[in-house]
Amino acid sequence: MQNDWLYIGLFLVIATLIPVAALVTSWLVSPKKNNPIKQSTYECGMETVGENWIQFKAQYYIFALVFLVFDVETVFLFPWAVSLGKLSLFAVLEGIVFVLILIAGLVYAWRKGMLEWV
Amino acid sequence: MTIETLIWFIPLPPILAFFLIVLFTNRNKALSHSVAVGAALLSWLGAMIVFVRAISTPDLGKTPFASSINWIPTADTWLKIGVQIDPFGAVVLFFVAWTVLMIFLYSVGYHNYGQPKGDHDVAGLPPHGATDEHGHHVLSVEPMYSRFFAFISLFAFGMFTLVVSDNLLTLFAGWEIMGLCSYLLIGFWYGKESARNAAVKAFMTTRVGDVFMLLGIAFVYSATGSLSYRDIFQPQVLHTLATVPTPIFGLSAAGLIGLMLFIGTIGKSAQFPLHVWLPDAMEGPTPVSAMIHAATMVSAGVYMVIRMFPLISLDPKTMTVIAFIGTFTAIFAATIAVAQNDIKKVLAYSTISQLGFMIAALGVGAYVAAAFHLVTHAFFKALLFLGSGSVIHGMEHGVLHTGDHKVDPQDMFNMGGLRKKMPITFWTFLIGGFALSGFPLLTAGFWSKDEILSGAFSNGNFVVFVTLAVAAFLTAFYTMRQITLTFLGGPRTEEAKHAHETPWTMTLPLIVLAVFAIGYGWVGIPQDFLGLHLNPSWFHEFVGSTLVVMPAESPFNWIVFGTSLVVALGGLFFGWLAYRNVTVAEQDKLQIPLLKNKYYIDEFYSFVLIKPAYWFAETFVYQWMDKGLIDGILHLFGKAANGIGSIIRNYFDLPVINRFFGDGTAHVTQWFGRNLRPIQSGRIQQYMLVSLIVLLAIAGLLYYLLVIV
Amino acid sequence: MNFWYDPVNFIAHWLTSLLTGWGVAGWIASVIIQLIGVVLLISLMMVFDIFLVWVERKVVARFQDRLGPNRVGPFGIFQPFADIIKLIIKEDITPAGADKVVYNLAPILSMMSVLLLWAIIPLAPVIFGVDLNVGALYIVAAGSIGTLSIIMAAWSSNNKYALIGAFRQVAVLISFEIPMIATMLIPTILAGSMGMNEIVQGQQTVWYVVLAPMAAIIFMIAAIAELGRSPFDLNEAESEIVAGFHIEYTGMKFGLFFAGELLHAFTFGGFWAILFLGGYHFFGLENLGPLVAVIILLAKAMFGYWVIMWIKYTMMRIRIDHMLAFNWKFLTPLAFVLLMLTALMNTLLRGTSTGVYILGMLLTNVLLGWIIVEILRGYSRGERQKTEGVAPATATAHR
Amino acid sequence: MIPLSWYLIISAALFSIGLFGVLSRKNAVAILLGIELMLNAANINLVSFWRYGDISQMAGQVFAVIVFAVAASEVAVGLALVISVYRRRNTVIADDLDLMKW
Amino acid sequence: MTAMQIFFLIVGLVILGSALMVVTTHNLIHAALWLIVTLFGVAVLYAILNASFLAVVQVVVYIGAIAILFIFAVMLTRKEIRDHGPQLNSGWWLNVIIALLTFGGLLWMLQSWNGFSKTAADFPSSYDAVGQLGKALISPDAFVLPFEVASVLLLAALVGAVYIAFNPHSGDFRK
Repeated sequence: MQNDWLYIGLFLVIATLIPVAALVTSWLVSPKKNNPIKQSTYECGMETVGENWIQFKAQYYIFALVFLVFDVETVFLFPWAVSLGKLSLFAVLEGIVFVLILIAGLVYAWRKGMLEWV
Repeated sequence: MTIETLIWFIPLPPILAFFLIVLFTNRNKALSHSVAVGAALLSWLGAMIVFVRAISTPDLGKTPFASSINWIPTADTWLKIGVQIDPFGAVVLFFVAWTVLMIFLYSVGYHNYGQPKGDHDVAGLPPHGATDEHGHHVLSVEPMYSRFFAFISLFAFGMFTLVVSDNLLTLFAGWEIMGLCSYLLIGFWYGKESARNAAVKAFMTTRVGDVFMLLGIAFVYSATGSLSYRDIFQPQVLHTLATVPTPIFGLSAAGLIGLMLFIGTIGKSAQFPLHVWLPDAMEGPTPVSAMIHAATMVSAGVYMVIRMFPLISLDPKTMTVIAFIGTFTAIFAATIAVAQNDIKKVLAYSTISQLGFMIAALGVGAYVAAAFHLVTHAFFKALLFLGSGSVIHGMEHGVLHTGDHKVDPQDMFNMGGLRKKMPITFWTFLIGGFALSGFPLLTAGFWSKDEILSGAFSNGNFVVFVTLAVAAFLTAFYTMRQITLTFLGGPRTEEAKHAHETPWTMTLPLIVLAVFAIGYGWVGIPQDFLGLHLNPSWFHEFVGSTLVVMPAESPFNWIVFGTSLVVALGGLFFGWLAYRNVTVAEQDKLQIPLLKNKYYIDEFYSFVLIKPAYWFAETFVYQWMDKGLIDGILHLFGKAANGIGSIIRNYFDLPVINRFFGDGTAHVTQWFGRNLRPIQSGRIQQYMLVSLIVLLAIAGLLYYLLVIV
Repeated sequence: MNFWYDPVNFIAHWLTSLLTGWGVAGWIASVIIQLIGVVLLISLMMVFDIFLVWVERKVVARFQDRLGPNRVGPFGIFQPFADIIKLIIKEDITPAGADKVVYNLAPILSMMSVLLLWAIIPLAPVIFGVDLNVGALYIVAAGSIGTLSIIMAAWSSNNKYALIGAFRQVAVLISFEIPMIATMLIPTILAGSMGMNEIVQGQQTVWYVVLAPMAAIIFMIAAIAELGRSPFDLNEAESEIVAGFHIEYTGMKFGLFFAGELLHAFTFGGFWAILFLGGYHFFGLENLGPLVAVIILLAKAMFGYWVIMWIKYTMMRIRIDHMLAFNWKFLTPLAFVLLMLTALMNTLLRGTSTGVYILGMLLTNVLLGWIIVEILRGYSRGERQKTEGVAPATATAHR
Repeated sequence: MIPLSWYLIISAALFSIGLFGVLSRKNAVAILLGIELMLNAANINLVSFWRYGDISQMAGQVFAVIVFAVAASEVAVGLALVISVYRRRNTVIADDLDLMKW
Repeated sequence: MTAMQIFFLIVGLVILGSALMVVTTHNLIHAALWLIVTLFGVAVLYAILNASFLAVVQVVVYIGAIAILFIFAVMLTRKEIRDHGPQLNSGWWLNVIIALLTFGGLLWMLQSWNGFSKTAADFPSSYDAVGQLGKALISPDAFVLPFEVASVLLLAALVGAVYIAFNPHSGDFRK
C-alpha cells in the first residue's frame, strides 16, 4: 500500500523531470532573439485590443457547476460498485436510488433549459 | 395488522394528501378536497379503532400500545423514535380525530365550494362574491381552495404526529410543523396587511417559547440520555432529576426542565405574557381559527405539559409558577373578552382564558381535571368557532345582498335576531356557549370546570380557587353577552335581516360537535357527586391510570358545587340582563378603553421590543434618526400616559406596565439604540469576527470555571 | 528464474540481490529498482511517442489517400526525429504579459498528466508498475490534472483566443468526464475492484466488451472527447480560434502539448483495451511469457488508437452546442441507465452458470442499444419534420 | 512512524489559516477559498482519527466523504451566489454586500 | 527521525506555505492555483494515511472540479485579471490574532487529550479499505442514510445553484 504510493510518487517526480529536461535542452540550444513584435500576443497579426479578460458566457460556469455535482456523486458510487459483488439486492437498489436522485438533478437542469447552449 | 402498526399509520394519510394536493391535484378543487377529507377520514378511522382497542384493554396505563425503531445512530447509542398510546393519549387522539374530521368537512362549505368563481377575486384575498346568471350577488369560491386543504392536511399530520409520538423529539417535530402551518394559515389571505402581520406575529411569538422548549428538550437529553417518555419517567430517573440541583433559582433539574418546557407551552397555548398572537390570529379563515386556536394546536401546549406532568410536578416552585400563570391568564383574558365586539375575538380570548384554567388545574396538581377540560374544551370551543364562522358566513350573505361592504360581518353589534334566520347555528351555538359557561348538570363544560374548581379547592389553594371562580363567572357573562347580541333580540342591521342558514357541510359538523359538547361530560361525573354514590367516573379511572400512582379523585364539596352553580347561572343571567336590549356599541357599559385595548399589552410589547429593533436599523441607516427617535418616544409616551390613566381609573394594578412605562424606558432604549448601532453593520465577516471573539471568550471563561476553579 | 521467460523480473531480482549484496538496505534497494524501472518505462514511452507521430502521419495519409512521410529513412520512419530536432532548436517565445511561471508549468503538467497514467497500466501478469486498488479513479485524477494544465496554459499566455479555446476545451472535457466515469464503473462492478490488474484478470474467461458492449462504445466516445480530437476538437478550430489554448506556445513547449496529445490518445487506446478488450489476454496466448503479453497489450492499444484515428479522420467537427447537448442529453443519461441495468443484472444473474450470465448481460446491452436506436430514429424524424418547411440553410441550425 | 499529533497540529494550523482567510479577504471568492481550507483541515482530522483508531470502523472515512459532498455543495451554491451578486451589483467585495443590515 | 517523518514534514510545510499564499496573494488566480497545491498536499497526506480512495477522490473532486469551478468563477467576476489595491480588510491584524488564538486554543484542547501523541498500528496489507467503505456506505445499520442524504444534498445544491445563477430575474448573462 504505502509502497504503491511510493512508486506513484517516483513516477510523478520522473514524469515531471523528463519534460523539464526536454524544455531545458531546448532552452540551451535554441536561439534567443526577442523583439516586441515577436512577443506581442498572437491575434492573426492584429493588435490585441483591451485586456485578456472578456465576458465569458456564464454557460461555461453552469456546465462546470453541473459537472461538479455529478462528479462528486459519481465518485461516491465507486465504493458501492467495488463491494457490489458481495452485497444483497437491497444494497444494489440503494445504489440505484442514489443514481435516480442524480438523474433527477439532470432532469431538473434539463427542464430549466440550462443544458441549452443559448 | 397489529394495533402498534396501525398507530404508525395514523399520521400518514394527511401528509400523503398534502403532497398529492401540492404536486398533482391542486388544479382540481373537487379532487383536492376529496383527497384531504378522505385522508382525514382514514386517520379518523384508525384513531377510532385505536381508541376502541385502548378503552377495551385492561390497565393500559401500565402497558401502553408502544413500538419504536432506531432512527439515527448517535455516538454510542441510537436515537429512537416511536409511537405510544396510553389512556391519556387515547382520549386526546379521540378528540383530535373528531375535531379534525369535522373541521375538514366544514372547510368545504366555508370556502363556498360549488359557488361560481368571483368577479374580481384575487389569490391572497378573501372572496368578494360573484354575480350569478340572474344578476344576484352570491358568495364566490375561495381562489386558493386547494392550497387551503393542502395546508390543513399538513397541519393535521403535525397534530397526529404530536399525539402518537412516544418521545419529545417527534413531539417537537409535530409541534414545529404545526407552528409553520399556523403561520401559513393565519397568513392565508396574504393580500391583507393585517393577516401578514398577524402571521409574522404568531410565528415570532411562538418561536420565543419554542427556543426555550428546545433548550428544555436538550437538557432532558443531556440529563437522561433519552427522549422517550418511558425512559424519562423511570422512577429512578425522575428521582435523580428531582435531586440534582441547578445553578438557576435553586431549581432542581426537573424543575428547570419543567420550566423551560412550560415556557414552550406559554408560547403555544397563548398564556400570559405570550398570548398576544392568538387574538390577531383570527385574521385567518374561521376553520383555521377553530382548528389551530381552539381544538388542536393550542391544546398541544397543554397536552405537552400534561404529558410531562410526572416530570414537571416534581418541583413545587415550577408548579407554583404554572399555577400562577394559568390562574392569572384565566382571569386576565376573561376580563378582556368581556369588552370585545368582534365575535371571533371574544372566542379567542375565552380560549386563552380556558387554557388558563387547564394550566392552573395542572398547577394545583389536578391532572385528570386538566385532561378532562382539555378534551371537553376542544369540543365545545371548536363548536363555538365553527358556529361563529357559520354566523359570519350568514352575515356575509347579507352583506352581499345589501352590497354595503363597509359593514363588518364579524361585529356582534351588527347582528341580532339571527336565531330565526339560522336556527341550527343558533341551537348548536347555544349548546356550545352553555358548555363553555358550564351550564350545570347538562353540559360537558360544567363537569370539567367543576372538577378543576374542586381540584383547586381540595388542594387548599384558595387564591386560585376564588380567581378561577371569578373567571368562570366572567366566562359565563361574556358568553351570554355574545349569544344575546348575536342571536337574541331583533336584527339591528339590514345585513342581519338577510342572513341565512349555511349549507349542510357546515351545519353537520356543528351538530356532531354539539352532541359531544353535551355528551362528553357525562363520562366524567365524579363518583360521590352530591354525596350519592354513583359508579366511579370512567374518565378519571381511565386517564388517571396513565400515571404510575392513580391520583385520588377530589372529594365532592358543596361549596365548590354551589360556587360553580352560582357563577355559571349568575353569569348567564347577568349577561342576558345586561345585553337583552342593547342595540348599539355605545350603550355597552363595559366598552372601557383598557379592556378594549387588551391592557395595552401589544402597545407595551411594540414599545419595549419591536420599536427599538426598528430604531437600531433606522438609526444606523439615517443619521438624522434622533429626531424620529424622540418623536416616537414622545408619541408612545402619550400612549403610555393614557394607559396609566385608564389603569388608575379602573383600579387595576398591573405593576409591570407602571414600572416600564415612563421616560425611564425611553432613555434606556435610546441609549441602547445609540450603542448598538455599529453592531448592525450587515457585514458578514464582521459578524463572524464578533461571534468568534465571543466564542473564544466563552471558551476562556469555561476554561477558567472548569479547570482553574 | 528463467531469463528468457521473464527478463524484466529476472533483472530486477538480480539487481536487488546485487544491491543487497553491497549492503544496501532492503527498502532503499527496492526504491532504486523502482526508480530504474520508472525511468526506463517513461523514456520508452517518450520514444514510443515519437514513433506515434510517424504512425499518425502515415495513417492519416492513408485515410486521405496520400503517401505521407516517405523521404527520411525507410517509409519516412525518421521523419518524426527530424521534427523533434526542429522543435528543440526552434526559438521559444514567451509572449509579453504572460505569467511566466504558470506559462512554463502548463506544458510540463500536461505531459506529466499523460505519463502518470502509465504508472498503473498492467503490461503483463507480472509486469506492472503498481496495482493500485483505486485505479479507475486514478485515471480520472490524472485527467483532471491535464484539464488544469489547459486552463493554466490559456490563462497565463494572456491571449483571448487561447482563453476561449481553453474554456471550450474544459467545458467539453468536464462534460464528457461524467459518462466516462460512469462507464468506468461498469468494469469495476463486473470485476469487483477498481484495480486495473483485477479488471484484466476478471476478463480471463470473457472480455467485458462482450458483457457490456454499450459501455465500451460510450467509453470510446467519451475518451475521444477527453482527448479533444476530432470530431470533438472545437477547442482548436483553426478557422475561429487559431490553435486553441496552446496558440502562444512555440518550440519544445508546443511539442510537449502535441506529444502529450498523441500519447494520451494511445494511452486511452490502452485503457480501452484494458477495461473492455481483456488487456493482455488473448485466448491463452499471454501464457507464453510476459513479453508476449506486453506485445498483445500494445497491439490492442494500437488497435484502440487506430479506432480513434479512424473516427478522427472520417468524421467532421461538431458544433459545441451539439457536442454538449449530445453529452448531457444523450450520453450521460444513457451511461447511467446502463450502469443501473448492469448493476441490477449483475446481481440478479449472480450464481447462474457462466453461459447464462454472459447471455443475459449481452442481451441486456443489445436490448438497451436497440431501444436507444429506436428513440434516436424517432427524434431525428421529428427534427426532420420540424425543419422540412424551413430553408435548408437554416435547417442545419436547429436546436 | 508518525505520531497522531503531527496530523492534528497540521490540521489545526490549516484551519486557522483558512479562518484568517475567511475573516480578512475582501473578495468573496477568496473567502470561499478560505472555507475550503478549513474543510480540508477538518478532513485531515477525520481521516487521521480513522487511521489511528480502529480501522475497521469506517466512520472517519465516511464522514470525510460526506465532507466532500458538503464542500462541493457549498462551492456550487456559494459561487453561484457570488456570480449572481456580481451580475446585479457588479462587485464581489464582501463588505459592499451589507444588505443584511436592513 | 525516519525518512517517512522527513517526508511528512516536507509535505506539511508545503501545505501550510501554500495555504498562506492562498490567503495572502493578490492575484486570485494564483490563489486558486496555490489552493490546488494545498489540496494536493492534503491528498498526499491521505495517501500516507493509507486512505488511498480519499486521496484519489481529493484530487478528482477538489482539483478536478472545485478548483476548476473557482477559476471559472474568478474569470467570470473580474474586470481585469490582476487586482489593484489591498486584498485584505483593514482590520486584518486583529484577524491574525484571532486565528492565532484559535490555533492555540485548538492545540491546548488537543494536547490535553491523552491520545494526542499515539501512534498507529501497522496497516494490514490485505485490508480492503475501499470495499469496507462501500459496505459501510450501503449497509442499513451503518451509514446508508447519510449516503442517500448526501445525494439529496447535492441535488438540492444543484437546484439552488442553478436557480440562483440562472434565474432570468437576476439579470442576463450576456450583458
